Amino acid sequence: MRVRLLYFAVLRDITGKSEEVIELPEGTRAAEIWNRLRGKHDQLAGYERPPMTAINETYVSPDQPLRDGDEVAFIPPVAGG
Amino acid sequence: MRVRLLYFAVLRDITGKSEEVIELPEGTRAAEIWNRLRGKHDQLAGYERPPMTAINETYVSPDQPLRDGDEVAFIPPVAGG
Amino acid sequence: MFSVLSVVINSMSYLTDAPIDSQELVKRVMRPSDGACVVFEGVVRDHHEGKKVESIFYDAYRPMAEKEIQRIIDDINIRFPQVAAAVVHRLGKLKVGEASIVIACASPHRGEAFEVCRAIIDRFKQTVPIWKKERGPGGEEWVGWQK
Amino acid sequence: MFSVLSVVINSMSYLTDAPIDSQELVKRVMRPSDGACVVFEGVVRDHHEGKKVESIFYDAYRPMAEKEIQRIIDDINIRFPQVAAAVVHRLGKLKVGEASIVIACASPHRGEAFEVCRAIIDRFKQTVPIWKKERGPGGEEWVGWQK
Repeated sequence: MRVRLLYFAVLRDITGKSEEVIELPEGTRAAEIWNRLRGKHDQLAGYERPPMTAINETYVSPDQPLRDGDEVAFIPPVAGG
Repeated sequence: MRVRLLYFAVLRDITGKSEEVIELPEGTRAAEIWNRLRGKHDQLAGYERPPMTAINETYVSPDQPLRDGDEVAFIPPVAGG
Repeated sequence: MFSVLSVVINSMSYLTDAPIDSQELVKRVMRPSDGACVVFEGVVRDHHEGKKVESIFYDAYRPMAEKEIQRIIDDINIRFPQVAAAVVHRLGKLKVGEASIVIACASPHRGEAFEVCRAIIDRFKQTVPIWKKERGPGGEEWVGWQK
Repeated sequence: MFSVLSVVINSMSYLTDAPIDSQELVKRVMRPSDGACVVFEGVVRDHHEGKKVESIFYDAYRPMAEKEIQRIIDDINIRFPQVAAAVVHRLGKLKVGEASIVIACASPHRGEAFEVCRAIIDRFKQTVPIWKKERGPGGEEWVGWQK
């Protein structure tokens, strides 16, 4: 399956991109994608648990299995207002 | 002694004036002036205790003795804001 | 013997006979260190205790009202030194939708700005010698005075 | 397969790239039956946790932020049906003194207007996917992210 990953704020700075489409085995969870990111980027190594996770613009558990076509965003600590 | 009485809002409507200077025995209290007003104006008859009382633009007890030159105002229920 | 006319010496008065410019009040209180501004506007509404209201006439014991408002501001300045507050109350005849009072409170953080804005309007309504006469289809009435 | 571009269908968006007109927000919420309007302005201040701040860059997950704000407004409408609330958050680079968010709440009585205004900003800061990068003499930093 394919999911679209969106990167915002500090995560955009760290990954150097605002989004990418990745190929994953059926049923992969957002938490597993987070672990891949941690492996790639030293600045994330200390963050064992992902920040808040959104699938298709809604907050969900990072352990929810993903489906083909999902849009996944890890939400760093928000600071609006 | 002489004191100046100020009438505001409903009291101005009832007395038909906004102020007057009256001659009183030394040591008269605002509460006594209130009683005189009640005697004169039927609409005030039911109000045994005066409303809040101000002497020289400061809230005081209506039982405080007045002094020559004082400016006395009975303050009907306030409704600012 | 009697003060001829009580004049507000400060150039800044808390009372006005003209429409209130709330933006001007916000500008007056905001400092570069402020992260929050809370503004309260009291507005003439079209009803009161089940009766229709068309306009309100606000009357005041002006010099005493100025002093009472100053007292409220002074107390706030002591209790909340980090908050800057401004207050203006309008007098005269106001139509539905017009602001009778505007209070602006600026502070580095929002908590005190909310708290102070609420405290000022609550206390204002208890002690400041201002009165209102409501006019509606049924005639006029001074609010708060039981006939 | 993927939504091409998330477009806010409503003509009314909760996000803007331009300075916020708080007077326009007040006008939008006020009804003739309202006696109170409480406005909260969040403003860029010149300091944060002891550091000097010169400007802030606000970023957002725009379509999700719009939805989250709508969710906050919907909840408020259910809990406080008598209150009318409007919210606008600005994005992009803001200087000290500029408003990042304005919330206007109108109600027949002041109690709920204060309560709702406070509830909206408190919840906004917890869930709406908006981020800020502070710029000061020491460089730039995403607020809330521990390095």
